[in-house]
Amino acid sequence: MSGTTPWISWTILAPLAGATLSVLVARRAVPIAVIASAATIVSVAATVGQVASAGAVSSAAGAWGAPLGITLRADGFGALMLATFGVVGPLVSLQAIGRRGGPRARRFLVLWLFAWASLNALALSADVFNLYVTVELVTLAAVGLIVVERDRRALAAGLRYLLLSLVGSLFYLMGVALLYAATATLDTELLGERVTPEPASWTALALMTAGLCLKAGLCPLHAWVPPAYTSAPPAVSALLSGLIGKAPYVVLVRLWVEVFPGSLGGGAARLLGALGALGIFWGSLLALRARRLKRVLAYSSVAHVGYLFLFFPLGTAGAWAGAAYVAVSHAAASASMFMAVEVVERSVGHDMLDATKGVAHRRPLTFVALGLAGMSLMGLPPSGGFVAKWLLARAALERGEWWWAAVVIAGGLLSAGYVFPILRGAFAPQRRSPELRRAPRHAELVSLSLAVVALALGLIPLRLMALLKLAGRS
Amino acid sequence: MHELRMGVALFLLLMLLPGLARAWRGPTLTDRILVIQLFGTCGVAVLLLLGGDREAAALRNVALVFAVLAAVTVIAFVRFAPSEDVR
Amino acid sequence: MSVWMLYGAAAIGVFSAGVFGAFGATTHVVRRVLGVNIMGGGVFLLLVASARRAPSAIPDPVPHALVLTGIVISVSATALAMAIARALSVTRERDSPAPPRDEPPR
Amino acid sequence: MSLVDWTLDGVLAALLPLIAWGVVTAASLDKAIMLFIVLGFVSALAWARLDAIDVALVEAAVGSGLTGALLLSALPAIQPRLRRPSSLARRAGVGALLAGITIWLGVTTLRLPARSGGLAELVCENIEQSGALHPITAVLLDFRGYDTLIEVAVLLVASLAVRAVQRPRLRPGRRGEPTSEPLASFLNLLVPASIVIAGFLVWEGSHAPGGAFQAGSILAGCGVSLQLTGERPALRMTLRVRAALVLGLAVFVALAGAPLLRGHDLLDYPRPWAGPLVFALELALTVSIAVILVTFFPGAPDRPEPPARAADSP
Repeated sequence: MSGTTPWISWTILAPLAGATLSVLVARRAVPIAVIASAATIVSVAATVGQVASAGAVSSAAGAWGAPLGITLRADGFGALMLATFGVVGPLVSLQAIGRRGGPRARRFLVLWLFAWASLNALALSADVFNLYVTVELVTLAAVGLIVVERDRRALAAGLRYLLLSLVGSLFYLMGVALLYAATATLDTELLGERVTPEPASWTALALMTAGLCLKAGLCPLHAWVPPAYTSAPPAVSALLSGLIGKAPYVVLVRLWVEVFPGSLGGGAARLLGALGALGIFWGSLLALRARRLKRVLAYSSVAHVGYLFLFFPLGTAGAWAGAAYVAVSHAAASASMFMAVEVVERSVGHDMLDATKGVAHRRPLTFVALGLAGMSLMGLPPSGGFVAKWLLARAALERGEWWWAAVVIAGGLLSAGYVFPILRGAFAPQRRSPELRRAPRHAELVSLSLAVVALALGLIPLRLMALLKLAGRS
Repeated sequence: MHELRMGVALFLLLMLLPGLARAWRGPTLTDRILVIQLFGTCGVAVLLLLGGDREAAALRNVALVFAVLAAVTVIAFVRFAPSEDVR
Repeated sequence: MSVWMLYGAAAIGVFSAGVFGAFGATTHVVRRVLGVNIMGGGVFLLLVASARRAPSAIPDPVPHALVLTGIVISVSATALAMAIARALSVTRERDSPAPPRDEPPR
Repeated sequence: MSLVDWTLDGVLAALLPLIAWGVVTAASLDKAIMLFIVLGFVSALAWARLDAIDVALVEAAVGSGLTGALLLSALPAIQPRLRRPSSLARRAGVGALLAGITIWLGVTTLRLPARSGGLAELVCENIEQSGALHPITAVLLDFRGYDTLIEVAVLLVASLAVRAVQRPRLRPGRRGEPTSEPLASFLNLLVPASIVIAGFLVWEGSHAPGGAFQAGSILAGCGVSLQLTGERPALRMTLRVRAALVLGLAVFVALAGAPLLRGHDLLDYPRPWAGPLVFALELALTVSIAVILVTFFPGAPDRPEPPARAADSP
């Protein structure tokens, strides 16, 4: 790849270098993290620009190239995920910088930089074993983030998440072993050419899919999700639900679209779709019954993972655009909601559903953020969530499979059922103004900016769609 | 020569089975530590036998590492295992 | 039948035992971690066994390198799991006033 | 292949799943852990039989030795909450599922192509241009060096996370009981021997089985022994220790980033320098891996907290 600047590699090396340095110079961790984040954002923006103007960009690590070496490849999908990580992640991490760099904030920043590097690496990797290694880095960094406050419930949730994740990874790795034994390559593109319909490949696909579904929290394998998302610090929950939870899905899509394109829309894909639909209903029902704001958001994340899986049975370009849009808009909306809940919890002292009472008047920014992000979660126009669901439903109707569209619409109605109570509490008339504690101002601003991003995704969908089409698949 | 070495290696490997039975039945921590020691020593011997022929002389290095780390394991076992088990 | 098949079959047996340890046996943290490590051992054995199918004298070095990477990763994960387990046991109920809503993995 | 060879392989291949099964069904945890360590020994023999000498080295050091010690490290803390078997229905369900998976995977494995060179030939063709003459080192640090870069990051993240969850008051090293005479003399022997062996293994790595991970884990084994016996306190996060922790990753990131500045791909070592660069990288990695592995262990064995009764009673 001579001639063009290798921005694609810097998106991984810049956060890694920043993380390394801030471990070494712990006292200056915050400024180092800020500089590294800025460098990473520039690299991400440049990579996305290259992809938008010239199509897929790639770089062969060590100049070896497949099958001997590992290739980094940014296609439309990769660029889209890079952009998502690069917008939502730094915004969420701002809250740690706002805390003036206590030891917790330093730990958070270092682990986040590692997580960011691994997420970017995951979005760019075109090698099934390298994907395993990056997924493990994502997992360990995520567990580190969950347990960073050493709270007992967070420790228990982190341990559970770690163990289940490891089991999932090993199923995936077993699949990698079978694929390599059958085809002597690990590169996704070469695998796509060499994989033949034989027992080893199907077994590999099944093992890898099962492992990744466990890690993605697809219903009924979602039991680890609520404890992890509710006991971690809010900023970590925002990262987990918004970004890190999407990582296994990215790998899964690479697998199904690039390595096994023939299986999209088939029986196994329909099973995944059905589990997705189950997740939409079950997650939404549990969210309806939940009494704590964080639980509502955690179950809502389970439901949104379900939408992502509707892509597999449909398998069309339209469905793909819809699923990718769900991923991006949920990342922004969910992170915004978690940050807003942080403000509410800090102001009121708890996160029960009625905690939002009085927030509308005293914390208008947070209320606006809750409203805008809630619109996106519900799929009301003109939000990113609306475009996502509309694309999915349209793709289903185009294929004549109306039941998937019905699932999408029913899921939207159910989500209205659990988002409205959050907002309604804020409108409730109050005899006397409740005593509010000081809440972090920057968390309010972060939450609002993320909510605006979620909304903007619905207003400027065409440019993103152009990026998606460049993927040139499905 | 190869046959002889492999034969001896096999014999040593089979001799581990009673050790395994002792490990399974215990009942005391001391039994288990001794089994680990036995496996360490036997492992070194088998590795040396395997490394004796072929071009796999590097197996002797493995035997070396084996010998060092088996000691670490024993130390860890003595340190961490529940003390009430030592009878 | 060749040697690699012998070890390949053994690898699957080891992997299954590991799955049982991770999911089915007593639900204790250390047992689960043991199960996960054994699952990994099964996968590694399959990789190394399949590398032995090479017609030449030298086995395929790539799976060996993958296994080395895999072993190091599973040690890292094991270390983190054990550290959290130790921290949990030290933290006891005393440190968290409210009873835990989510049961720790047993 | 003679009959003796076949029998040897057969016994090893039969022992592995048997011992693995023993680990997951053993009635007590210390028995399970001990069998796990034994499993490590037996797998090291299997790696040796399969000509995977590097894997055998790492397995002997990291796989069974340090992992076994790690599992043991949690034992005193968790011991009280032992032996809660899961329900019979769950066991039966998992058992049936497992039988299915085993047969299915077994059949699939046996139907893999019987002869396949994999990438062996390609590795041999390109090894002259790589930074090492030993194929596995070449794959680890050159052909698939990017994997190893991420893997070193995994190690460092695990180390940071372990430090983060350790209770602050457990961090300063507590000196254990006085070391007994034979143990002391053993340690006196162990330290210099480990350093020599580690140096030898790094050197070997450039042309024969060996390398940073093997050497690093030997050093770590020595460090852990000193720490467990109370000879040395647990590592404190001084600047020197932090520098040692990040050295490997820092050198790796620098080696990955430097070619980018010259318009090449990442990790594209300037070819005449590939050998020395890879060797320098190995040295840096050895230091970091040794220190990181030591940080995985608690300073001294955690004892469970004294029962809270003492504090509660008036």
